[in-house]
Amino acid sequence: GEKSEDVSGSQRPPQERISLLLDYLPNADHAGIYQAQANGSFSKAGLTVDIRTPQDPASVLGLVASGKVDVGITYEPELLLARAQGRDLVAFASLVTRPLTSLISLPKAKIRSAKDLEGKTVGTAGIPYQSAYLETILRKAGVDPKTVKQVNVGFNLNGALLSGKVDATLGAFWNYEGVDLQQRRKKPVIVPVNELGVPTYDELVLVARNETLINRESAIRRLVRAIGEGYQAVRRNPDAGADPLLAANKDLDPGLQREAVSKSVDAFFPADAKKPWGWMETDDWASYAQWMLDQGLLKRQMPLDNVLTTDFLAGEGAGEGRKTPGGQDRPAQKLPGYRGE
Amino acid sequence: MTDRDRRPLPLSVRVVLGVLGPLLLLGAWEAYCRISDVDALLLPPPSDVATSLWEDRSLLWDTFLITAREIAFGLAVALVLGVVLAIAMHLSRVVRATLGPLVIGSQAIPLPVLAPILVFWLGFGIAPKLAIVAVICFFPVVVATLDALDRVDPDLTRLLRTMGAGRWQRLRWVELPAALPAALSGAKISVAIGAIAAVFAEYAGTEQGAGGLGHVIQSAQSGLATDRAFAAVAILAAFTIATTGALALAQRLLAPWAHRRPGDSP
Amino acid sequence: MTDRDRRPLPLSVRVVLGVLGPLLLLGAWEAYCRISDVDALLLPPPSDVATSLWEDRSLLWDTFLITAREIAFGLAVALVLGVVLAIAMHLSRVVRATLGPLVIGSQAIPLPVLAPILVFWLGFGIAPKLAIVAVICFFPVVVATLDALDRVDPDLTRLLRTMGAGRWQRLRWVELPAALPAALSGAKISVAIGAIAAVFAEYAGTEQGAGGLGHVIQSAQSGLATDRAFAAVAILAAFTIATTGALALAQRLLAPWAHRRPGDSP
Amino acid sequence: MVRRLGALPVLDGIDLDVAPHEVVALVGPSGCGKSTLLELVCGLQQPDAGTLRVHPAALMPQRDLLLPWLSSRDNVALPLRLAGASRRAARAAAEELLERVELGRFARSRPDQLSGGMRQRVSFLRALATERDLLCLDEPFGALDAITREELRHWLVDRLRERPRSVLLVTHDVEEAALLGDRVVVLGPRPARVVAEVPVTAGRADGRHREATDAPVVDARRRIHAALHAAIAAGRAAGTEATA
Amino acid sequence: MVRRLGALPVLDGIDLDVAPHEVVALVGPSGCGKSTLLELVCGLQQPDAGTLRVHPAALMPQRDLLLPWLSSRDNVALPLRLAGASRRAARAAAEELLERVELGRFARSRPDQLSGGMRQRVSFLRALATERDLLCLDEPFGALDAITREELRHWLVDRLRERPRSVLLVTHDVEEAALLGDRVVVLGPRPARVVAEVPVTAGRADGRHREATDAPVVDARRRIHAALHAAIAAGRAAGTEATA
Ligand SMILES: Nc1ncnc2c1ncn2[C@@H]1O[C@H](COP(=O)(O)OP(=O)(O)OP(=O)(O)O)[C@@H](O)[C@H]1O
Ligand SMILES: Nc1ncnc2c1ncn2[C@@H]1O[C@H](COP(=O)(O)OP(=O)(O)OP(=O)(O)O)[C@@H](O)[C@H]1O
Ligand SMILES: [Mg+2]
Ligand SMILES: [Mg+2]
Repeated sequence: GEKSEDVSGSQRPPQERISLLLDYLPNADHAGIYQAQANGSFSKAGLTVDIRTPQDPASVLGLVASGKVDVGITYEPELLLARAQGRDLVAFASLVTRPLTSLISLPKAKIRSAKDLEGKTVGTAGIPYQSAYLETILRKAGVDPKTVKQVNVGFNLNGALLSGKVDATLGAFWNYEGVDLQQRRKKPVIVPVNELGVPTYDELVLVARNETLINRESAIRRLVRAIGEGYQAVRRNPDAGADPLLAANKDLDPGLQREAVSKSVDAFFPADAKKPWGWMETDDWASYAQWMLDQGLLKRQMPLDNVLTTDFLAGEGAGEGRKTPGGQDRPAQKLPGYRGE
Repeated sequence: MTDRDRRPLPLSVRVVLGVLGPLLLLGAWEAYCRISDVDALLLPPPSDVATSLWEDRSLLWDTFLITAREIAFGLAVALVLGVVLAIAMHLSRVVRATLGPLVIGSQAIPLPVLAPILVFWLGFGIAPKLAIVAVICFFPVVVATLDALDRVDPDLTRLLRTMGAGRWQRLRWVELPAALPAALSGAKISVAIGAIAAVFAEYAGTEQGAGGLGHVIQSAQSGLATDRAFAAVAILAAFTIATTGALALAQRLLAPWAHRRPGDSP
Repeated sequence: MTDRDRRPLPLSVRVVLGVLGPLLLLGAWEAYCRISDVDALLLPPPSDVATSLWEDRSLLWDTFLITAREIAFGLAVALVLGVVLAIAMHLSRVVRATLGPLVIGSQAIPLPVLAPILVFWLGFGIAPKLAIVAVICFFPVVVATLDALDRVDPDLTRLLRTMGAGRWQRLRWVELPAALPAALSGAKISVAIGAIAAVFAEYAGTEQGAGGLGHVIQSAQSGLATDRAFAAVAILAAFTIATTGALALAQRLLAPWAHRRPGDSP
Repeated sequence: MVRRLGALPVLDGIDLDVAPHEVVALVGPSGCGKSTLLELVCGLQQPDAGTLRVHPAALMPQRDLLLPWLSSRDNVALPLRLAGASRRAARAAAEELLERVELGRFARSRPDQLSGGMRQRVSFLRALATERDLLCLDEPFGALDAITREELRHWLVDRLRERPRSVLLVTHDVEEAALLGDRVVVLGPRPARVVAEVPVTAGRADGRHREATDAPVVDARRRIHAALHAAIAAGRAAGTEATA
Repeated sequence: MVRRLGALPVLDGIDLDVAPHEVVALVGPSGCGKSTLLELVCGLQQPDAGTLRVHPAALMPQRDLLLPWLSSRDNVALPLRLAGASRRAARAAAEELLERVELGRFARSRPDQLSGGMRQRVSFLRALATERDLLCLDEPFGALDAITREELRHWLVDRLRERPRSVLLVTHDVEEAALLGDRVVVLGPRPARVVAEVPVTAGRADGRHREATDAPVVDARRRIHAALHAAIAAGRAAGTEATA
């Protein structure tokens, strides 16, 4: 990073507008962002952040790619898909560093391991790569996928589960639907997909156009640092972590969100404590991309060195990986399983 | 059964019955929730919904105002556009043949496909919501108005032509008044679906703090607070009933000749 | 402008214009996509959509058949229910006062609230889709039919009563034929929104392999294959245009007296 | 018996008896309430006050009120079908009637394809086909040319000989009233009241039809005309709202 | 000039000249095509073949064709407003006309609140108010009682004296044709053809109105009646489709 950048200094930098499109409705995953907004991290960084909510997660990348918003929150698999289609979008920080997507069932379905899914009905959200998770999980457990009935229940995973119409769901988040089921004392059985044989990945990442990263490098850098501070604040005091989120969104259920925040705190930070907030593990991305390729979700191989950068992160570790987002002066990264384009 | 049976019931009786119907439904619903094993997450009992109506009243009221504004403006746009388009299609066979299929085809575009591009064009403010409400609501107005214009007794228009009336004069004196009752009937359909249109419109993305009841429903549902979602729906339903009633009244006031009471005439 | 202008254009001209309109739109759209900075994820150029139409033709065709079946059956249910309900409300003032507000209020229930409970009751098969399509489509039929029944010249019904006609006979000989053109106009509105209703219905849950175009749209969108989503929409739009055209034809055949051509009569 | 339409008292205390098989012709100034009276008698309207025994009656209304969606054949067949006849039988009967008024060629035409006089004939047939002991005709031949009118008048009289019924006939044609009525009731301007009753004494023996030149007819015509004239003049003089 | 409606030739080779300020009365069997002819002349219908110079004409159609959403006042005022008059001026003129036919009280009534004869008068006024050199009247007084009818006839003649125009008058009343027409044209059964022309020689000097008993009128009546009778009989004999 450019060490000359001083964001903690006493002189107020000029306020710069930046628009941030969430992945979905505001929720516990965004606790740090609202924290940063509430405790002044953004304004200290000289930023006015317009937080926007999308119609559905699928429209985020399109709006970012069109330049309608500067920064968006999306999912690692979606970013990889968009990259494969030639969109010059780059992940520059990870918001949730591990999978939230889980296999969830209720005790009466008696599903203790993936093996027990045989002959059962599983509800999914109708997202192609999540269907592929199910397939991978079943194959790993030695279950013939044909014996499992898959139902697309759209936006309605918990409803389907509670109505007894499905025995398990795959696609709900452990820190959200899972927490809700626990609060309802339904004693759900929750297993994140990475514990079932799906390679680990970053559930939520911040993305921007490559162009934006180059042209507004300083603003992005300050944004990342400010959001990082927000999540740090959440980690320091998880009990109060959800307060700004709840204050800004009166329609949220406080009990659920608080619990979700405290359950998720660890997932907001990299597993390796030495890495800064927002860190992405290039090797993990590579193996996840390889998995997508194997599943036929990605149609072709592509070099990963343009997909993500840790160059904007604060503190030690910043600057590893790529040097500058658009430059040609960095060594091309050879990633496992990948040849160049 | 006599003529008397076709006269409307006294208002008081109608109000009582109109309240009774929903009450019966609520009773059955409450009973169903208690007896059956349906989870409150799927179908909260009316008592829960009532509680939520009361507890969240300030949130619901504020967001209702936002939604009501979206419905009102969106509908206004839809009505104006719909009537103008119907007239244009009525006046020109070329416009009709060219735009007809497009107008019908436009109805088959699901919102999730349309919304992102509207947001791209119009931003996250109220504009894309108005556009969505208008897109959903203008079609019934177009179809009903155009059909009614087509059914106008051609002898009346031709008679006006013998009086030297130009195209616009014929429209003003014959075709519009003749088509008015049916056009209002189309408007009634539009008003009723206006609420649902606004809900979908708000799914299209909002600025912080600017979400209406649709936003409440969406976040209540994903926040798994179904009772609040139903409370928001109850408000929308009440609003829809009120506006439709107002339009039915307008229909009688604006087109009295089309609503002769039995026994009025020789 | 003469009478000739009110006669429909020759079919060939209409077809040419009907094709020209969409073609012009497609041209403008393609140009827009190339010139502006809108991303293909939001609005794919028509050429991409055409490619997807061709490449995914077998998937699109299979799923189209599923959706078409949902639309057809759902509409049939909606038409029957709608007409029956309109007649019941027309015949009995008590039914009308009691059910009226409920019927209107029902239109304000957004699908995302309704869908889970329908799935709970009806499962993931075709039944909940029929129910959703029917719920969305029956309202225009009810309103248009009821309004038309109310506008029937009361002298005609009363004349039939002097001939000794009972309630049902009056309905059969006077009120239904008189209301038919407007009821069909309501049906036309329903058909056009039938496609969108089916799409939403499929969002609410489908068994693997049983998904129709709605499912294709949903998974194409979340799989960032917007061009395929648009291809599915194009098929739906074409289907809607065709069915609406068929209904317009039915309208002329079933109610010829309501569509006198200019110059037909003395 | 009182009938108000809007704020206007239209009928007020009319007393009218029709003897079995009698033909009563009603004559009165335009707008005085003749149609209203006929519709009250048939139950098409209801009195605001007073009692009125509604007779089951066959009505031919002034506006023809043909059903636009039915062919002339089916319009005429309608009362038969309502009375329970099969579609075939009713249609056959209707076609026969249409032949009689020389509309056989137009059996399948819809009302909007007929001329004014043709519509009137269809409506007339429909009333005739309604089997009731009282036949109410509101200006049945008003839109017909002189020749057709005379033929239909004769035909009506013949039919009444075959199957006698009471007839209440509204007409603005004084000659027609005298030719058809056994008794002519003259109404005054609104609110309609009976101002004169003119019995027509010309006989109808041995199938002969009355002629306009028969002395009793000429005499009745003169008296009806005078009564009508007097009623209208009186109405104007009294400053009651005039009705021409 | 040919006009077919459906498969039926209604008019075939009619040749009709109306001299300036002449009143031509058209008489013919019901359904022969009189209304069609009038509507062709006014441009309400278009000929299938042949040419026809459409005259700007004021038309009073057989069905009154009043606009249901306008009061009688506004219906009468309509041609004035179309000609550019202000709403106030047009209404004032309309009200004056309505007074003349004793409908002043009903200026604000909608057509469905009027009796048949009242509607006919409103429609008549509307045609009169249309400033054209040719006035086409399709059975203008068919639904009026004898007294009102006579008064309106006189009033019409007076108005034509004030402001002379050509008139094409369809009537089924032979007497009326003789009383009003300068020339009476008798049409035969469909397809309508001119079978006789009867000039009426009774004068109209010094404001006097023709009387039914004037010798030329009586004479014309007889001749019209005979021509009509002959035409209908010939039509039937020729086995052409009869029209009563
Ligand atoms: N719906 C109504 N509202 C108010 N007044 C009405 C209504 N219908 C009829 N009238 C009035 O009732 C009176 C009588 O009407 P009616 O039709 O009985 O007259 P009529 O004697 O048949 O006249 P005509 O010979 O012209 O047919 C008229 O003055 C008319 O204006
Ligand atoms: N739309 C139509 N389709 C077919 N035939 C029609 C149509 N309109 C009118 N006709 C026929 O045209 C003929 C002439 O009609 P028109 O109204 O001109 O007669 P008319 O001389 O005015 O008769 P009347 O004296 O009864 O009013 C009639 O035989 C009628 O059946
Ligand atoms: Mg009358
Ligand atoms: Mg005619």
